[in-house]
Amino acid sequence: MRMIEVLYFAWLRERIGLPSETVETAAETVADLVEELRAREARYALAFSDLASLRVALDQELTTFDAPLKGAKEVAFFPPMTGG
Amino acid sequence: MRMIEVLYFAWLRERIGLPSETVETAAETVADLVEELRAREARYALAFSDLASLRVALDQELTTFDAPLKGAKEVAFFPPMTGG
Amino acid sequence: MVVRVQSAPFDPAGAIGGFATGCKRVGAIVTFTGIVRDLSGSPLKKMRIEHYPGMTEKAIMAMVDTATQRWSLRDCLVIHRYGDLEPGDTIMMVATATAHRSDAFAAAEYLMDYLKSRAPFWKKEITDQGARWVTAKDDDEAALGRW
Amino acid sequence: MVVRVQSAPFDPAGAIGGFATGCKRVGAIVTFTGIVRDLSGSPLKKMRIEHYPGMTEKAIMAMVDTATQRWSLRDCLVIHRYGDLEPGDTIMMVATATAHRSDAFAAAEYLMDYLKSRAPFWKKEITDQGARWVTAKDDDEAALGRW
Repeated sequence: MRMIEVLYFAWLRERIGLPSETVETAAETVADLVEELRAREARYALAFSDLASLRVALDQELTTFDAPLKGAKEVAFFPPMTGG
Repeated sequence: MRMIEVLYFAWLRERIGLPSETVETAAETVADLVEELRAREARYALAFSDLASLRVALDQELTTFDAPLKGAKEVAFFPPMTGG
Repeated sequence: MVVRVQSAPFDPAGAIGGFATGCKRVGAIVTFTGIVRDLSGSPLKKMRIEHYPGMTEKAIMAMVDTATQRWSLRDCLVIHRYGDLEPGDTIMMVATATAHRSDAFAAAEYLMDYLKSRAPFWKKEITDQGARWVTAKDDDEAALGRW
Repeated sequence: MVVRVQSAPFDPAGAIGGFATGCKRVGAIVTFTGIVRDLSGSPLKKMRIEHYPGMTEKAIMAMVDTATQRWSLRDCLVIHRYGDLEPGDTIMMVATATAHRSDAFAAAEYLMDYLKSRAPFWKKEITDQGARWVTAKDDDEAALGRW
């Protein structure tokens, strides 16, 4: 088990109800971490119900849900970006 | 026979030695007019030796050498444009 | 190469003037300015832009580095706002300076396409009827394919 | 829609600022600024630009009309200088204002391609070694094919 900082943005932040939290996890991959979060509470299960509509960054680099967490300190979940 | 204003630009103006002149012509087309000009003097023949390197406008509209002069008041000859 | 992510308003003409003055031996400068406008049916009151501090700057700088290599940029400026904006406010701007015009255009379009879909910003439209998150367009994602 | 053909220098940032201020209900503004630079081997002293008064304005206005129709331009500004310019001087600028960014880019690139090859300007480079007329590039003519 180790600690990781988890960040939420945009409607994901609103559905989960907080912008970030420190999570204790045994997850090997981003997808494993999502499973752990989904199992916590209904609002997480709802927020993460459709991964195709979400993006993820590990230590501020975009990645995919099958990426290993390795030594990442920060994982961020958010909807597709709408900059510019 | 009728009168038409003939304009020259860029290196064509330099080779012919004047920016414009009023010409009396019986030409039906631009190409006919070029033939008349070529027949005048060596500097015209030289300046108009390669029509592929020249462009023409009739009354300030780009056109082609086979265009009829019709009632045009002004014909301009010049090399390919280099604006922008 | 300058990237600024800020909540403060800025004057695009002033930024363009400063950018151009700093450019030496350049033949072409292209700028893009994005402005808040009414997109939705009911009149827009505010455009609220959320971002991911830290990642935003890194992501944009990586795009700028790629553009610099690929189109031989002599200089580049990106400014992007976050926070609450109103219709008519400038959201962001990009400026590129190159020797040749086609490179300046290509680099500016590349940066715009990537800023749209790969820089961590999220827009929320606030109207009298309520608020809604702007959804990413398939077109914007598809636009990345041309690079 | 404003077209200015002039010998006087102008400040592109000021022109862009004025243009942007006058644009209402616009989402995107693209600008292009062309600057005199050293193209030839020996250092450029002057760039002399000749034009065809009367036809120049008509030709550019026709391009602007076409661009306005094709890309739904809300506004457009073209300024092009003639006469003697020095390295670093601004030759010309184009600004386009639209609802959507891709239209603003396309219209600005179209106008630039057409100004290069269809507006009656001719450039002459003056160096210590003498003067030579800039020759039109095959690439510039070919660029028209994409529109």
